Amino acid sequence: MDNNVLKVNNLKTYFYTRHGTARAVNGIDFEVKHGECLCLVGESGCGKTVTALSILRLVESPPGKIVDGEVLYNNLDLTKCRIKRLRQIRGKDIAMVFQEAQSALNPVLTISDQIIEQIMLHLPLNKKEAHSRACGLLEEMGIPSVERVMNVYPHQLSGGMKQRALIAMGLSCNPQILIADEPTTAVDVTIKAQILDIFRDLKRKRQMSLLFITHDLAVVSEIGDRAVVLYGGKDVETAPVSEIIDNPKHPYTVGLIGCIPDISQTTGRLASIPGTIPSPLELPPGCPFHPRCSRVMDICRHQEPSYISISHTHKVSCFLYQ
Amino acid sequence: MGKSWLRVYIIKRLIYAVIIALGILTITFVLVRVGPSSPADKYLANLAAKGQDIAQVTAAIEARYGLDKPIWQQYIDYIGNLLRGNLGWSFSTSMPVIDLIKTHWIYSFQLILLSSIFAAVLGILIGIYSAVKQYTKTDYVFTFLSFIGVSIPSFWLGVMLILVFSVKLGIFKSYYDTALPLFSLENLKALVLPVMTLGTGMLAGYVRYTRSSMLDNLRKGFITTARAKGLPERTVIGKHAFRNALLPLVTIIMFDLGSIVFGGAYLTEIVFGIPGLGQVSFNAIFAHDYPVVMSITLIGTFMVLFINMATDIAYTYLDPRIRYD
Amino acid sequence: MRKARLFVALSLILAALFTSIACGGTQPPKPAGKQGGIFINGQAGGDAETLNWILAADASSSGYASHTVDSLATFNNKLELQLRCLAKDVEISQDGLVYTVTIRDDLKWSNGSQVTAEDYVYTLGNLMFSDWMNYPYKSMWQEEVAGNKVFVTPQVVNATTFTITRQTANPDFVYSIYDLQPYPKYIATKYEGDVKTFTEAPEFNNLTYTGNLGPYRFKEWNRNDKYVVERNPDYYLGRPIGAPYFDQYVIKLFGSSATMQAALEAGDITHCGIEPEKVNKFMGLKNIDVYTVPTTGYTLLAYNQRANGWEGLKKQAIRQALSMSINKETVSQSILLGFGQPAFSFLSPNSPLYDDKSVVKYGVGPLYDKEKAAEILYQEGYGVKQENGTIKATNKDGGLLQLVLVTDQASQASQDIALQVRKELLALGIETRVKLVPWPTLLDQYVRNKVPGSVKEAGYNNGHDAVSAESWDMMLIGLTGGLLSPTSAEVVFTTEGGMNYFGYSNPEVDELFRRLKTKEALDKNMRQQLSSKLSLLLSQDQPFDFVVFQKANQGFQKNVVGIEPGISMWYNYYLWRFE
Amino acid sequence: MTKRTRIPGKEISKPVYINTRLVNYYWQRTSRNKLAVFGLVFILFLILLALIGPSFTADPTLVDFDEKNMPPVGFTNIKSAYHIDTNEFTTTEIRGTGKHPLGTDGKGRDMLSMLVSGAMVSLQVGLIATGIALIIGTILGVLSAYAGGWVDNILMRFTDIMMTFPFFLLLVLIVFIFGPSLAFIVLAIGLTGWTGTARLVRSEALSLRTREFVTAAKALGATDKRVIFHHLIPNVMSLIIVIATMSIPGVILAEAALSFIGLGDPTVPSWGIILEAGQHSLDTAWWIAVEPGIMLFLTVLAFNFLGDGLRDAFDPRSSV
Repeated sequence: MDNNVLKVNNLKTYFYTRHGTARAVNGIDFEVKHGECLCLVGESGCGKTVTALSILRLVESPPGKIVDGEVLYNNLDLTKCRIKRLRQIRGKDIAMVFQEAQSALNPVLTISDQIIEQIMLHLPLNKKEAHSRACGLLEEMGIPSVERVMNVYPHQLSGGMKQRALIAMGLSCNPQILIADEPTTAVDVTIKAQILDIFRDLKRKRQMSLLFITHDLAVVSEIGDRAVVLYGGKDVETAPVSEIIDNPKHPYTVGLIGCIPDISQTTGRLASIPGTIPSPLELPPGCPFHPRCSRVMDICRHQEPSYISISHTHKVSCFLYQ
Repeated sequence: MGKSWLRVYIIKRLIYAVIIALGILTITFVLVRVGPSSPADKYLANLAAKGQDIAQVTAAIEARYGLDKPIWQQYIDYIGNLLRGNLGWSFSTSMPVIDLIKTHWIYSFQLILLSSIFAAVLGILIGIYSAVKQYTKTDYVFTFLSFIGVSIPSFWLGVMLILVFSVKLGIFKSYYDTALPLFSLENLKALVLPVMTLGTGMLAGYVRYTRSSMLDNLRKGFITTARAKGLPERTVIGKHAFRNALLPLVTIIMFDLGSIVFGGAYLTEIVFGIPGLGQVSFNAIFAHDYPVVMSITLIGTFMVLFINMATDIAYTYLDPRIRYD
Repeated sequence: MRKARLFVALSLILAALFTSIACGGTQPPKPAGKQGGIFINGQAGGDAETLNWILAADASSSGYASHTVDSLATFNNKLELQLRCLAKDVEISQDGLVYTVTIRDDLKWSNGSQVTAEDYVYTLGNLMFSDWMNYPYKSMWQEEVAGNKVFVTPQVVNATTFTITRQTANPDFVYSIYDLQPYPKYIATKYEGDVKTFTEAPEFNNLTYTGNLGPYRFKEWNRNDKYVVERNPDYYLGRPIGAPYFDQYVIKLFGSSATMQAALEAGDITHCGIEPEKVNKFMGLKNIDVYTVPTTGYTLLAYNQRANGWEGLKKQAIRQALSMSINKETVSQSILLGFGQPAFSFLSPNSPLYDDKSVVKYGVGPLYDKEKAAEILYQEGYGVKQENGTIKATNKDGGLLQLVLVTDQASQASQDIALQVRKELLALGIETRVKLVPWPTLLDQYVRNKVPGSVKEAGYNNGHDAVSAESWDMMLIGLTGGLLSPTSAEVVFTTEGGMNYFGYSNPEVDELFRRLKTKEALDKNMRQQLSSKLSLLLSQDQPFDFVVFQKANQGFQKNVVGIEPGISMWYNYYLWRFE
Repeated sequence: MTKRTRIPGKEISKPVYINTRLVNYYWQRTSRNKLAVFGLVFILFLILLALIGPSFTADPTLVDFDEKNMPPVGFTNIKSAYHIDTNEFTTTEIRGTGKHPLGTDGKGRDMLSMLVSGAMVSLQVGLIATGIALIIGTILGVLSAYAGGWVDNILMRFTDIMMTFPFFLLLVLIVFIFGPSLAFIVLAIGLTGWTGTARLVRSEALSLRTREFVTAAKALGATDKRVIFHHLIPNVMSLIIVIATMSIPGVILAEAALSFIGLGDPTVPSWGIILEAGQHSLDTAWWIAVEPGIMLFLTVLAFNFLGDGLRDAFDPRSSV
């Protein structure tokens, strides 16, 4: 028995729109190990969020649809299991924290309503117990005057507070896996640091797995154990974070790393990858990255590269290494 | 949560209501007095047939209506009486205006209440269903039907319902029978066609508003959050989406309530012969019964203002983000 | 709903006429029938305005009140006098000036006190004739003496007898007396002098005083919905036989005639009027009886003979020519589906004074002749001969002749007839513009007239030189035809008549009307002679084209018995009952 | 999945009607909505019908009492006549004929001709009354937003008063008092129906007022009049087009409702007038009430479809 808690195999999620089929997630594989923090990295539009939503089958359907692949949680395929079973897993075993706390919280319900609702749904607690549990969680998140915060509406809280409340909500039922979808994007820098601290603490204290979705390699380097780089709806490179940062293989990963501003370097312009991310409606044939790739070869234009292991922990999908 | 600002707001609104009402009264007063016609006109066929001296009768009737005084005097007298709580005497029905309203409001009220409940409950349910099943066949059918519903002229619908259900099938009576006891099954049955007539347009409107409002909210982040929590779909839609979708709905339902008495309800009352306030007021217009016209306008105005205020206050409970300062 | 207003107004007048004389005294008492049931009379018009009938100017109000108080007398279908509330008689003195009225001695107010001559005299002298009351119909009780309008003089003789004395004779005055209803002096004195408190008096508005004076007693009046009266067991006429038989008599109002007739068909109501189109259907129904009865309502086409009408209309020959080209049979057959009768006189064909031989029948038979009409127009200089030999009516200068026909938009019958007239005149080459205007506009812009430049306010007849604000040539209006009192038409036809807004003036007509109101007309033969002469004169002169008398169709549930169909079928309605 | 599209030229102060690129864009968005296209086609058909229909149909004012209450083709009706002399009834069954494909009314007028001429009335009422309401509403709204201060205050309080006035009651009052001529009815509807427009335009103009192009125009020395008529009004046009399409059905129905209660212009056979006349003969000649009702319904439906399509097209949020 391996210690993978979540395994995603060849996941494909397509959106059927008037303009054509958008292949937002087009065959992604990765696994989350017990107690680790796996980061999904990529530019916006590469399919990170859709991947996260697909795990819990939260993609709006129609127009979205999981067309292929499986999401195995304790050997249960979440893409095919009964919705009733899935609901028991949602929020209880696998919880999610969304990127914009502002819109992820229901504006007409108090914070306590929203947290307690989830606790009482999954745990055998009465209202009072649920309430004190919620208070404890908020406290853990470093929220001052918890009782007040419990009884206010989201719009009465600052952005950082909302994000913390949202995280508290995600944690409220002690999930095995917490999926955090860019939890630091919508907040300012100082808050971002605090939130990252919270996640680091969580990892340490709770021994739970974290699937962290971000476009920010700096964040990845701070909290990630392993990282999966996504491009054009596919994973292009998987490796421990240190390897990704220090020894990126895929030209795209290389480009991404190059984009991180280095304050020690005072001259020169910021590097950037030329071109734009392909539209999921018209993914280029062959390797999706080939139109932007500086080291493009003929084969890249016709054939999709397969995944190859460079080392025991490092996999990449690029013809350069085949 | 203390809402002390709410009291200030209500007082402000009340003062404002009085000013608006005064404005409307004045406009009505001017309108009814500048017209070329006289309350005596409608008798002339009768009088002429009996060979009467028309000028004399006209003078007599106008004197009895108090129209022989100068206009400003009439205006001051009217406002003065109003302030003393005296709505005046209805010449076309020979009873105090206040009694007239007291005996007739219930007919309008039951019609409007039942129609509103019928339309709101069914409209909201269908709207939610349609939104949840967006782009399915049922959704298309409901959307199309709702277009038909809002486009059908209510009075024509009433006539058609009579044609089908009363004339051809004989299931319902074609008129409303006031002799039925208020709280009885027969009364409810007698109100079926009127409620359908008045309610269909409202119902269709509510379906459309609910659907679009629900769609707006179903796309929002907190719905995904709610689903991610593992909540059953019923809670996600009923609690999370619907509570947010309710706000624009309340506006539209309340607006309907305020405007329907003298619009759709009146036409329905005409079609089915329901002696409600709508009929009373329009008959009063046709009879030049100014005290009634003025009072009904006043009541209509206050009702709209009151409903507006109630809506505003309801908002503060439905949507904690709203504050009036 | 308002569309049928004039039509409705007319039928209401009729209904009121019938219901107000809805009594019958000399009838042999019928065997006691089954008592019980509710008679529901459907009406598709407006509601009454007040039960305090003395203030009412509308037709329905006195109709409502008269279910509870009888008038002095009424007429049966043969227009024979039926004395009621009167023990003996209304006696007219030889000179026609003194009317002695003797009332019954068993009439009681609700408080038990006797209805006396004093009440009648009080009603006349202190209420109807008073300045503060300004009784709408007071001119019926006035006469002209030395250029002034003065009231007649009522006087109490004893408890059951009073007299009314005139200074000038007027044979038609007696009809005003027959219609008289009393107010209780003991209550009215409380409110005397103040029209406002009188208007709002609860006793009068709720008819709480009516004692045994009418077949029914007031029960409930839900405005715009229904008026309910209940059986009056004390009713003086019904006492020996237990009449009336219905427990309640209800006037139920409907928003449209269609729903009303549906209610009749379904058996929800007992009676209502039926439109010509639907008579056939109702005749075929098992549960319904339809009675076709004559009415006094007629439609006439007035020719404007004032300065702002077509100048040709001032000529008798032209008016005759126009009347000659409008087929009255078509109007009564095609528009009224046979429920009409061509009219040739202001007197109803049902009037005992009507003489079929002394009228000129324009618009039927040989006098419906478009060629002859064209010929007349041509001879008078209003036509040109066309190449094919036919004559086209034209203006004096040979141009297109255009006429304006105006009528009340609310009257469906008038609209129909107006369009038919347009069609008929078009055949002569006359182009008619039909103007359908609301009643107030009709009165204000077309009827009221004034001398241009004068400061005198516009009236209904401001003399020979006055004109209305808008010019017009023809006008369709509905009037009530003379049945018993020919002089009620005086206001319309005489030079000085208060409703002679179309500017007709014929000294001969004036003279005949004057004579009808003198002592010589007291003589029955003379009265007949004068009326016939007048009828002939007017039907020759054609100041109007009298178009058509309408017939009404009354539908009843078959189980109502005791109805005598006729022009005054309500006269014995207290004897009606369910099988 | 919501895909946000930027509307090209939204910020450009060129009015919609001369910006062909924008017109094309909106047309494309609208034409995606099949119902809206149906609505537009029906309205165009109606306009065509109203304009050239009368030259193909009989004179709608032509009465023929011998042919009254003729049923539409394929239906039958009983015609009866009473003969006073014989006191007898004769009844004949009449069938709809090609001469009157939709039957005749109680005056023997051809229903088809009347419906065709009624189309003109309804369109006139709908377009002109809406036009009046829009002009008043736009001017007051823009003025109010632009002037601000006490002008805004007074205008908006007046708007409040007019808005609070029970609309139909006011309409009936005005039409009853001043008489039901079609011109007056149109005017009355226009004069009472502008409040919503004024409000919406005001708020739209308020947000526009602070935009760069207005500030720029002012900085370049544009007069108030120029700013209002060249910058503010053209930019609220798209809003106005939507309001117009959405309020036309209400206006047409208001006229029909007035006619229905007997306050229509009897000299102009509008659908409402025909319908009102027909409801009295429901059991004997149902088609007189049914046919104009269907026309009225289809017209209102068409405008609703189109209005809905236009609103979606002009509203960037709704693109899916």
